[in-house]
Amino acid sequence: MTELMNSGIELMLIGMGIVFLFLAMLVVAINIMSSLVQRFFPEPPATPMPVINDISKSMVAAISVAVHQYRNTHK
Amino acid sequence: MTELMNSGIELMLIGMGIVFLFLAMLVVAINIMSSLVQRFFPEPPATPMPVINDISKSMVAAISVAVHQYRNTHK
Amino acid sequence: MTELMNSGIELMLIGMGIVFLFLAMLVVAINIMSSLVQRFFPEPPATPMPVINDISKSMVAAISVAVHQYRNTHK
Amino acid sequence: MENVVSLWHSTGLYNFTSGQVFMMVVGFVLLYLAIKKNFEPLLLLPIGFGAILSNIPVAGIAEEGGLLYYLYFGIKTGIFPLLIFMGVGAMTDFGPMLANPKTLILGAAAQFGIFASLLGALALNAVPGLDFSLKDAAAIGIIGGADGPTAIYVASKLSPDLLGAIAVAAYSYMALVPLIQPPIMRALTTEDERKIEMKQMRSVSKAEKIVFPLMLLLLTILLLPSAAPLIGMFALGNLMNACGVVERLSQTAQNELINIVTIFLGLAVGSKLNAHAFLQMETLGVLALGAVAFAIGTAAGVIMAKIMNRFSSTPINPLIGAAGVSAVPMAARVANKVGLESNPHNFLLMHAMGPNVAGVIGSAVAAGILLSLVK
Amino acid sequence: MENVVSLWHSTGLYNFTSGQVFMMVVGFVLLYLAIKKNFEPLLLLPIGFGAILSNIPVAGIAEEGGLLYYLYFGIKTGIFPLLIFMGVGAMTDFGPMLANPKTLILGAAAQFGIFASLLGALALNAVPGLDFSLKDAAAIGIIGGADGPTAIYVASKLSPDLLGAIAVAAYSYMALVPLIQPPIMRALTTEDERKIEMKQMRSVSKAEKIVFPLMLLLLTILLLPSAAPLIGMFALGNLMNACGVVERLSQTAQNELINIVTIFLGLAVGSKLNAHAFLQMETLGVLALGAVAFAIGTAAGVIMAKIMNRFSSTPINPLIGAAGVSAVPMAARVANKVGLESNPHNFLLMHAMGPNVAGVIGSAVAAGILLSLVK
Amino acid sequence: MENVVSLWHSTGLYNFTSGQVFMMVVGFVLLYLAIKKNFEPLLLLPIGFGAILSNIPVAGIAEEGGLLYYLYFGIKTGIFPLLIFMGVGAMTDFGPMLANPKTLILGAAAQFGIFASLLGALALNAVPGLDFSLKDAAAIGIIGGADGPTAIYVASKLSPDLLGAIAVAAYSYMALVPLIQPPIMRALTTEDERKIEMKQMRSVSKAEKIVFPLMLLLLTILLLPSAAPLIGMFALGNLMNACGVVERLSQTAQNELINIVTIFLGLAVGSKLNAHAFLQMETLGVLALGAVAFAIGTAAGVIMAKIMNRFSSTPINPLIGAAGVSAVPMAARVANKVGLESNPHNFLLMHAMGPNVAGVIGSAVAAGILLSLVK
Ligand code: NA
Ligand code: NA
Ligand code: NA
Repeated sequence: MTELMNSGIELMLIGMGIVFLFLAMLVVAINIMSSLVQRFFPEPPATPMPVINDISKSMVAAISVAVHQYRNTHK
Repeated sequence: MTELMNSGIELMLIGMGIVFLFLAMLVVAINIMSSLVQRFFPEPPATPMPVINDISKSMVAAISVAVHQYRNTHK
Repeated sequence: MTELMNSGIELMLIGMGIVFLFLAMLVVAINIMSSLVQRFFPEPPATPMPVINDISKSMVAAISVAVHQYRNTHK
Repeated sequence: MENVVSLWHSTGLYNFTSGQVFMMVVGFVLLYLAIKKNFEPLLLLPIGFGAILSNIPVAGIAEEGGLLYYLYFGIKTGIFPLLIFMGVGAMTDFGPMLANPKTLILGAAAQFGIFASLLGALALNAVPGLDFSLKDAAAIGIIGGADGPTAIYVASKLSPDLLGAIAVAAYSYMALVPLIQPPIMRALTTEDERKIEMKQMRSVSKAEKIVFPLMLLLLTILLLPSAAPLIGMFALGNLMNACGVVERLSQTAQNELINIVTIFLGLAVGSKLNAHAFLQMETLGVLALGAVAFAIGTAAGVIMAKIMNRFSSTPINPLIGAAGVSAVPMAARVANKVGLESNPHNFLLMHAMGPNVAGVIGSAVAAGILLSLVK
Repeated sequence: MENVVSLWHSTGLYNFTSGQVFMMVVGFVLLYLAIKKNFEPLLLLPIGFGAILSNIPVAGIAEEGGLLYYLYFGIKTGIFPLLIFMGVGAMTDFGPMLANPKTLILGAAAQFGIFASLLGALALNAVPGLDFSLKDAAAIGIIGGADGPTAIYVASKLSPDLLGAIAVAAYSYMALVPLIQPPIMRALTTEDERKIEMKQMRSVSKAEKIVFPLMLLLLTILLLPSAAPLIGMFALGNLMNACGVVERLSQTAQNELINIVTIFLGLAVGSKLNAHAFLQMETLGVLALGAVAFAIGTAAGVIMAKIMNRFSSTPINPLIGAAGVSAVPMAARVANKVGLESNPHNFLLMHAMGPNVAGVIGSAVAAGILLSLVK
Repeated sequence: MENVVSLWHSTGLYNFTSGQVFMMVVGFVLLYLAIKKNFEPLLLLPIGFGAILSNIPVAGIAEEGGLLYYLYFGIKTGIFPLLIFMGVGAMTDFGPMLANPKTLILGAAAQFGIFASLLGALALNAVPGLDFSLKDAAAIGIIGGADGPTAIYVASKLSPDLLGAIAVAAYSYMALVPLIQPPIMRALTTEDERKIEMKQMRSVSKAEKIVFPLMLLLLTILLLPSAAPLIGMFALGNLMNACGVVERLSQTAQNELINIVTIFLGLAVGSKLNAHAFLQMETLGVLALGAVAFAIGTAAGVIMAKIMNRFSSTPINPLIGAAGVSAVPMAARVANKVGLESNPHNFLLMHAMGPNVAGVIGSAVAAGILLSLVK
């Protein structure tokens, strides 16, 4: 039983160590990646007004078509 | 062959018996359940005007958003 | 190796032969079928104005319902 | 040259057997019925197409290693019919039945068609060349349940060889409900009975609709666990829809999932439409008995409704009894239509939906009984 | 007569064992929690229903040849949790985390709950009647990851017998996050700390969002290939969504496909809720340790955030550390809500989303470690 | 300590073989082509990702028990390509082809690319280190069919080891159609020919569109049953769409179902991109011959169109012959674009759709011939 606990403690130390190591390396990697991307592939500051999503955009299109059609059919 | 027919007839009698028994018990159970539900979880008499379904409701929302957006974009 | 090439050449001849034969028979079959269909199941010259697709049609319906409902709710 | 000969030997023309030709004609007839006559096209189109594919010589599409061979596992294991039943459950509204629970009795009565045609199948054994076992007879009887997935589930367990014929009969007669039922309904009712107007139904609360599938499942567990796979999946679908908290699962169950499974199930059923199993005297027996089952179920429902009308405090139009066979929602529409002929202001549709969905439960119960007692 | 007896012998009433009755009650409780209390209904409803179905006597729905028996293959092979993880990946927006990468460290700290409860499970072996192996302990610990598919994937590999209890605990405690976390968060922070406003985040470009999942996958491959199935499928889903060129695949992965698999996975998990495996002292241990795991993970995240706030140039509100346990997006919402109590103008939601999605990565990494080291 | 060592021994860094590294690079290149260059991203993204996943050391994702191992069954059994072909069938409109059936001949001519590259593969055996069997050569030739599911179906039956390379080549060259075809088209036609305007097409009735897939299936059954699985599923999809009575099945076949299967198929194809099978001289041969196949197919189509133009009563623009390779609808768009360069008022798109969809039939027919004759 003590042996099992020892395994558990070792697992905890190694485990948390790897988790921190892994995510810390990811932090470093992201920082490098972001600066590279921002330098070599600069982007216009995202989409300026993403007020309405794509579905609504196609809704607008669909509605204007539909309304148009509706008028044509019912006049 | 007669034996087979006998099995069949027995099956019919038992079968229809169980079907009636089962559904009759269900009738009783529903009546009890409904009265319990209506006593302990009374509901405002359902939705008063379920004239139009949910999809249309979200349509109304989507359309009003879309129309709004459309005006903003095209004025 | 020459044997393999011979198999290949034979395969090519037979293969292209069948492909042409098959599609040529299909041409004949289509011509017969089309003339039969046009004689025995004449259609009003397709849908005269397929300007707008089915989805938009149901849109028109949905919108008119929705608008109707919207007015009823908000007046 | 050798290749040309081997190619000729690999054509369908060279390899056709007369049985395959005949079964292909059956397949094309099913397609015709589905597309042109609008006979349950969602099922009969894939079934008909499956029949054609599985009878192509050389190709071996329904043999080991072929597509339909693999798809058939979905039926053999019961997975496909059960998933379809879940989707059907999600589409079913028990509101009208809960508002008027005694209509459940109509759904019970109409199952008489199942057992009557079971007996009929056994009686047909007197005809030389027919040899139905009790299992076969039970599988044939279930056609009278007028419920596709239930029929396929039972047939796959009791009599896989008859599965093709039974599925075709079940869906065909469901499509024929508007032709089969009205004469029987008119013959068994008087003009006055058909004019009976029924009381406006109370509205049913959401809580009742949530509790009902669980109650149904519980009763099944206690009394008839052999019906639990069918009723369980049906109740799951119904609960997902009624409870309102898993809307995305309910939508998927009654749309994409049921559509995918329907294509697969139809093709797999079609793969059982082979000459060996279908071109038998037995098939004629199945088709005849299926029609009988529908007719008797309809009659039993109507007669039970007449009896109930006599003893009930509120009036019951006997026409709605015919909807007890299930065949949702076709049978309820037929009841409505026949009612309107006698009384143009009498809308029976909602009243007929009660026995209609009760009929689904009734035939699943009957299926459980058959699966449990027929060994 | 014989048939009546055999029918009675085939009822549930005749065949019930007390264990089955108890497990059915568990199933109904799960349904109640799902429907009435809105506890992760997308999973707990199918799990609860699966528990009921699999404990029906006679029916054998979870035994060889039954529906749940077949569905369980999807868990045994890992296919279902991996497909769900792909869908979750497609729904995840790494924007907030990429804008403030150091929040990843919070997602690391919160995984302490996993290892602490692993130790706790081993310590519980001191209690007579409990006997957790290292594999069991690891599978229990992963509940602290607060991520359903990860927990199911790990449990199915390391301790299939505990799968039912672990999945139930994982989803239940995720639902309880709004109750479990706030007291801990308040206890470990001062009013002033909770008032801290964080700097507006920069916007993240599309290119960064495309490169990130690939980078994450690459790091996993290099360092921890045992986490590659989980992180790989997660990265695939995320890439499909971020890249914008396979919109239809991404939509299907995060809608129909994940819905279908969720129904199947839930039912299959429920099939592991049988008396034999569930009605053990071990289950109580699992439930207790699961709560401990969530609490410790929350505490570790908050404490790490306090430490980072001390050393960081820009202010960090310690509340967002609690979101590191994952339980997306519930934990982030809790952080936001507790923050608003102290400062009604302080919207922490977006800031908490960083550690929140980092927690998903963190627990997948921890899962890889456990799968790799626990033999 | 022991654990640290065992952890290090379980990293990818420790276990990488050079072959795996190279194949991962191949995977990333495919992702780059898919995302950045928009090369058939729906397929090449999952294929590329599958290549990466299957070459991760230790993880064993493509080995027995791994996700990709299970998904590969969908290819091995032919289920995935056939389901995709059904979806493609549901998306295909045969109207333009039915309006002008002689364009079918162009779809036949373009299949010359298949057989020419088959011969080419056999000729390449003269190069030391290359050793293509007749089966290999046939599987390579089918790349010239310019149709993904057909190529995968044939390769999985005749030459599974080359499946990865063949699928990659097929989809890559399809994406390169706008680069490969125009120079060949310009070289083989005069300016005047490219200016030819074609007669407005008649409209095709719904009945013709319903009958056509059945007629196509019937002809296949009679003459070439080995092509029946492919053409059968294609015809099923097409019929479901054309008949209009199973709209929900048709929509599911061409949306959710094809999307789900595309993800699975792509990953499974990727699992065949392992060093052992891919890093061979043969792969270079496959890539070279694939390009040759497309080029020869294009040329054969154009030349046939020139011949037909000479003998036809109505003018035929030879450019539409290039669309006969299939690669729907890319090749038709290319024909339209090249035509517009010479005559800005000449819209060939609809006219090119005829040979374009005929090319799909043509390559399925060729596939049937290869499957039937190459043993
Ligand atoms: Na019924
Ligand atoms: Na986590
Ligand atoms: Na082609």
